[in-house]
Amino acid sequence: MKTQLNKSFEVPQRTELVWEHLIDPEKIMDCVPGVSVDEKVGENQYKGKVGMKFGPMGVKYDADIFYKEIDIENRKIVITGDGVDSKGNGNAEMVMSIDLSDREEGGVKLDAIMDVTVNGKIAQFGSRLITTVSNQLFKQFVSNFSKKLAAAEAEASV
Amino acid sequence: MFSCKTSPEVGGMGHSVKRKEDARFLHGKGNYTDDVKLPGMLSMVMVRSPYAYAKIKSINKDKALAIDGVLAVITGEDLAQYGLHWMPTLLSDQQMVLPTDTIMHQSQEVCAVIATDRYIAVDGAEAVEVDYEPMDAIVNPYKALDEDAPLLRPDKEGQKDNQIYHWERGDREKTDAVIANADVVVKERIHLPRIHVASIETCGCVASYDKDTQKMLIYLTTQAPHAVRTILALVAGHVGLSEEKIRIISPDIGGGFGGKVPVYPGYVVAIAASFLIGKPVKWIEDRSENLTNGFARDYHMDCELAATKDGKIQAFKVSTLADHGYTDSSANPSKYPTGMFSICTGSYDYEHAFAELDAVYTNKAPGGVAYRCSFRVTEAVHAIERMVDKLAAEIGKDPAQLRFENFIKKDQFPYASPLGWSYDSGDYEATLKKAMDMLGYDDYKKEQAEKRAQGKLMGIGICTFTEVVGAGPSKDFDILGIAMFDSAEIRVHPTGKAMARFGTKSQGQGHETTYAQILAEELGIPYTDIEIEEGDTDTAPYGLGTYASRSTPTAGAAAAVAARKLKEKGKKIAAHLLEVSEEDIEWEVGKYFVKGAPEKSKTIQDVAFAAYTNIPPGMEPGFEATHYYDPPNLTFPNGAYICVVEVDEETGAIDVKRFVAIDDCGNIINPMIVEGQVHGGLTQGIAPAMYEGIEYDDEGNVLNGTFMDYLVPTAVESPHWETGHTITPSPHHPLGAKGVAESPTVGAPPAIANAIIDALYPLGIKHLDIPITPAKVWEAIQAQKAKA
Amino acid sequence: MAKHTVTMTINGESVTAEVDSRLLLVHFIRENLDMTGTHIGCDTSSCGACTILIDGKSVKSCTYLTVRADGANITTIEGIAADGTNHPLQQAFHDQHGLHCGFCTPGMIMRSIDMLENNPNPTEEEIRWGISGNLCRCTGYNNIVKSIQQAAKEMQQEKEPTV
Amino acid sequence: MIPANFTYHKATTLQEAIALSGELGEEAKYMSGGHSLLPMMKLRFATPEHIIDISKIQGLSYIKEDDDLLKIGGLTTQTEIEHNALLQEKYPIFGDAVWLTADPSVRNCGTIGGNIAHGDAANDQPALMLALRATIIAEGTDGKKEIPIDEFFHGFYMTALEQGDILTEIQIPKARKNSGGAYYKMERKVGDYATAGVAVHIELDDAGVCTEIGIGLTNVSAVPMRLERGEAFLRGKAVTDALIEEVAQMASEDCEPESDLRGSEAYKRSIVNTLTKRMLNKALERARQ
Repeated sequence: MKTQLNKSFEVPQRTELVWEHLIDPEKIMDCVPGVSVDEKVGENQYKGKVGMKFGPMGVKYDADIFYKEIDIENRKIVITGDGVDSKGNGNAEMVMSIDLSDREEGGVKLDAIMDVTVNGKIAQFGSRLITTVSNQLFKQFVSNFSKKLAAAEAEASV
Repeated sequence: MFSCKTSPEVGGMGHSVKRKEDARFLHGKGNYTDDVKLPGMLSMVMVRSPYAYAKIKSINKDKALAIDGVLAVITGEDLAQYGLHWMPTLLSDQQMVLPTDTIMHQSQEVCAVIATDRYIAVDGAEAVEVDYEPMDAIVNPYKALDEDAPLLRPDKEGQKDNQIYHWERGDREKTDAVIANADVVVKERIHLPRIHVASIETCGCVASYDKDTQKMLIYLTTQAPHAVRTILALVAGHVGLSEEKIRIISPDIGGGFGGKVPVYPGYVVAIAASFLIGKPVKWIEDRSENLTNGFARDYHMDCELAATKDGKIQAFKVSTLADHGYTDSSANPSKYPTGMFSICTGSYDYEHAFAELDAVYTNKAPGGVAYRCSFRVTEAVHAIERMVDKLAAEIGKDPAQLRFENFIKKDQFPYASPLGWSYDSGDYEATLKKAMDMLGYDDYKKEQAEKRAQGKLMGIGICTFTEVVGAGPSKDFDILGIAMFDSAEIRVHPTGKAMARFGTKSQGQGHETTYAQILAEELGIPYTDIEIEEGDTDTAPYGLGTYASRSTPTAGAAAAVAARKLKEKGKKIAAHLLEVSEEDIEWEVGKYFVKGAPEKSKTIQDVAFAAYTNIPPGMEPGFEATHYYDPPNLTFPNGAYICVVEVDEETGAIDVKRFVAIDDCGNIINPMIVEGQVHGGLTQGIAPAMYEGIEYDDEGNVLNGTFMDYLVPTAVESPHWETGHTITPSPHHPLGAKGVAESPTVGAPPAIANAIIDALYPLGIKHLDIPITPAKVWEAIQAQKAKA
Repeated sequence: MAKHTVTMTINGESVTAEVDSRLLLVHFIRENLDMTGTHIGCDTSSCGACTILIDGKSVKSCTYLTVRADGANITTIEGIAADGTNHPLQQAFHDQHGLHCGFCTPGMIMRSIDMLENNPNPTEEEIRWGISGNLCRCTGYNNIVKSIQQAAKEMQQEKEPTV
Repeated sequence: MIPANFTYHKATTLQEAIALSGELGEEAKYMSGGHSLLPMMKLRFATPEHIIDISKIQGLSYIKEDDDLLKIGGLTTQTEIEHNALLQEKYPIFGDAVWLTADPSVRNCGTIGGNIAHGDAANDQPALMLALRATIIAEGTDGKKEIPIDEFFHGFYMTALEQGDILTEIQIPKARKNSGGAYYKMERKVGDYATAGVAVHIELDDAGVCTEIGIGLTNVSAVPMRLERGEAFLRGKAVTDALIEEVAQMASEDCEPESDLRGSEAYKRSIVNTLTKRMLNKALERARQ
């Protein structure tokens, strides 16, 4: 089952700081609830885990994370994440592209497009949840990412 | 109307006697497959694929086998050692029992876990580690025919694309020519969605192999125990399971509807497991396994109906794309890959028709079962009945009037249809007239005009269908070469009580009552004195089973003919007892008497006793008869259904206000049971019309694989059905009966669809595919508004 | 895996057993007690084939842990009438042809007992909503409604004091 | 469908349940009616290691008016709510909702506390609680807490309840004179989760001016949703058809439904619009009686 989320959000920090966070898997993945990066397995390729809990419900994926595109000139990245349910109940694929653009009034606008494909048990029995959950995760990501940037900025200014 | 020949106590044809089978069900003593418990019985649970299309890279059993109580994990590789990993389908295709390399649909069996109980088996199934390599699934059947579509079945020799076969019937050129020159041609692409029979009991079996006697006893949820036994012997004969060593018992069945005709992989694996382990193995599907395996319908039909400007139908053409999933396991007679689809010319008299069909493979579950339908009749009727309504709307003629003007007339029977059927009998005008009277058609037409003037949406929908059931005559109908006769074996005991056995198998139709009534009618033995038995291949005579409304047309006829054989023998005995010549003996229900001296008589019970105690010299003792009935033709039940709906324009909500169903199923054995069958079929008709449809996403995930999302109607969605009958006996059936249970499933969906579309017609909506949900209605209304 | 000793009354008889935490009541009744009149149709508490009475209330036993029934008074289809006799609902389902394959019937009857207890004289609409958690695939419900109407009438007459 | 192994614990008092939860930690879940949690466990979406059965706790099943409040115990079943004379007479919105919730056998088990605490925007009671401005009373390791309903729903299946907290009571301002509520949901068939649902509670003064209004929406956002804009718009005004149209429009704009098997986003917005109108009218009618 496929779902696409288009979201734009703004942060007050400067482009370089935002860009630096975007291309660092440790930093960006830290902002996605339940995601951990375990090891680097190649150029722009990482292995990690995704564990999500919603009340009593939980899913766990073993994930391959890949920076498919890092376009410094256009300030654009494309990250793919392929996760396989650790109990063999299916998989999830995510392609997220983020475009940065400077705002006239300062700060950066991030335009994100996230395509999520879910197969297996969750698609079968939890289809009413997928878009809702994806949206919620995205909201949390935005909130965490913004906080992380703010903290980094504060630290840098100390 | 039909008048009863027997007293209510004897309970022959026409009596609404209460069902003999009820007591055990009412007291919780029915014996369904899951109720079977054998000593040492093990439980089997399937590991199923989360993907629609994938390579299996590896299967690791270790963690599962480490669980206390898990005894075995059986994979395709394991079965391949015995050549049991593939099995043939009824239509010369082959289906995986368990895969060795490729998964072809979501929820396909991957391997089986055998454990000491179901709980442990489920844990074991979760512990099996399967490494898959997912591939892009083909879900859309039109895309399956694209030139660059991957070949789904490279295992089939000579298979170059995803087309399974092309089939056609009728005269294409003449039909095209008539359509090209007609005043009016209406066209539509009509989809009948993939649905599931969803009987409340799922499928399952208990297989029990005795290594000492080498007998395989199988309790099986099957509508066709004999046919399944033969198929099993053909598939597994090489490992020692020959036909005489296999005993299939089809115990009580919790609804079949065609879904319990196929041989599912789970059966074969359980049988193999029991064979290998030497202990009984039970396998029962859960609901999701049931809903995601097997299907019915799924025809995409491009229809064209041509007529003169005043509405005389001239030609019908339909080109169909049939989505069969990954293998063609349709449960059809072997020579009829599209079943009886060519009945699609309907109840109307015209000369030219052409039907063609292309069947394709996709990454979906196989099935194509005849869901409460005589092999694709539902699809055929939907096509013609939607098109007739569309024609009526197009030329502005009342749809009832249009039908009256086109009906095959009473005196045209037997009627040779343009696609090759010989309709046996019917009085279509009388049937529609009766339905209109019962509804108050004219009053509703007036009400509709008033409501439309107020901007309210009200619709009246008609369906006047002709079915073709009772497969069938052996010259045309067989399953894997076995002619589609059916059988009855009667034993009258010395005390005049009887038992009879049949090759069919009731799944709620009430055979234990109706067959007894047929014998009561013929022999005059009270129906309460006759025990009926079906479903045990060791004891019942060979028969092809119960589906496609064939029990009454075939086994019911066999019962009558067998009883008549008995009566002939009885006549000789009576003559002997009454000391007159056989020519002087006459019969009236229940007794023989001397012509001209009715006081000199012997009851059937007297004669039965004599058959064991005082037989004429030279006669073989006993009072038994068997008959295998090979019908000379099919029977053609028909009916007229009318539905009235109101639609809430704001929400799309549909309220079915009335539904009147008049059926003509020939002579009626038990009116109460016939009415009950019609009610049930009608609810199974409103189901796909408004609620049910298996939904796949583009990746091949089934999105509604539980009863939380697969919307089987409850008593609230099901309207209060109003039913009635006309009776035109079948001229060739010994009892004049035709079969009824499937008519309502066939006739209701187009009647409901026609009603809803009629309601929406003022808004410019001319067609909607079923299921017509409020959301779909609302979207259609918005689309019209956007156009305006 | 924790074991629990549970004691309950089933159809008037006291039963004590040791069960796992996760054992579903429907399996306990069917497998441990060999009373197979209670059926499994959907596993998701949608179809009602497994309906029984717990302390007089209809409950879907596929979605109920056996351990939670410790101390409860349970009635199944096997326990609503003495052997060889019919509860008014059983009689009515027979009289009105309210069953075909019989698979949903026990659940349907157990649900109806609870419904008629709370609403002895229901309208057709109330009956339809009252059995809306019980699916029947065979009958089309018309005759089930009629069966419940007949039983309601008889059960009310039974309750009225005879003069 | 069979749940994974877990250990069952029965609590007979609130204190015992809370202590158990404290002891067993994150992997312990409370079960009251079990009709939300057990299906998830059978599908193995939820695999808690411990289940603490709170259904046997005495004294948490009641419906009463107390001072200015209607109080409903957390373990009160949907069936008890359905048949309660006080609710039938003075709070008909509960009857509207319960009638459409699941089916009678499920309602025999399902509790109002469970329906709310599960945190599913598709459940029916949350929208009522929003409309009625309920306060949720919970007890946990750190004692008793009162949570205004607007602070209760945090996210998908997530609420203000922390590990160990049990929803013990719902408090709702007592029905005033000239007040009325109504609930309806579109459902694909009876007992289904809502395609969309709307709960309205309205209070009028003697002149017919709206003094208080609550509008809660079911299953059209990640969490049960209050239509704040519509409430603020109507409060203090004499309600007219034109105003109702405007509020319905706001409802369809402000909700955040997703397309799924129940219908497209546009369809759901339209349903919210229609139901908001219909429920406002029905609530008004009841308030004016």
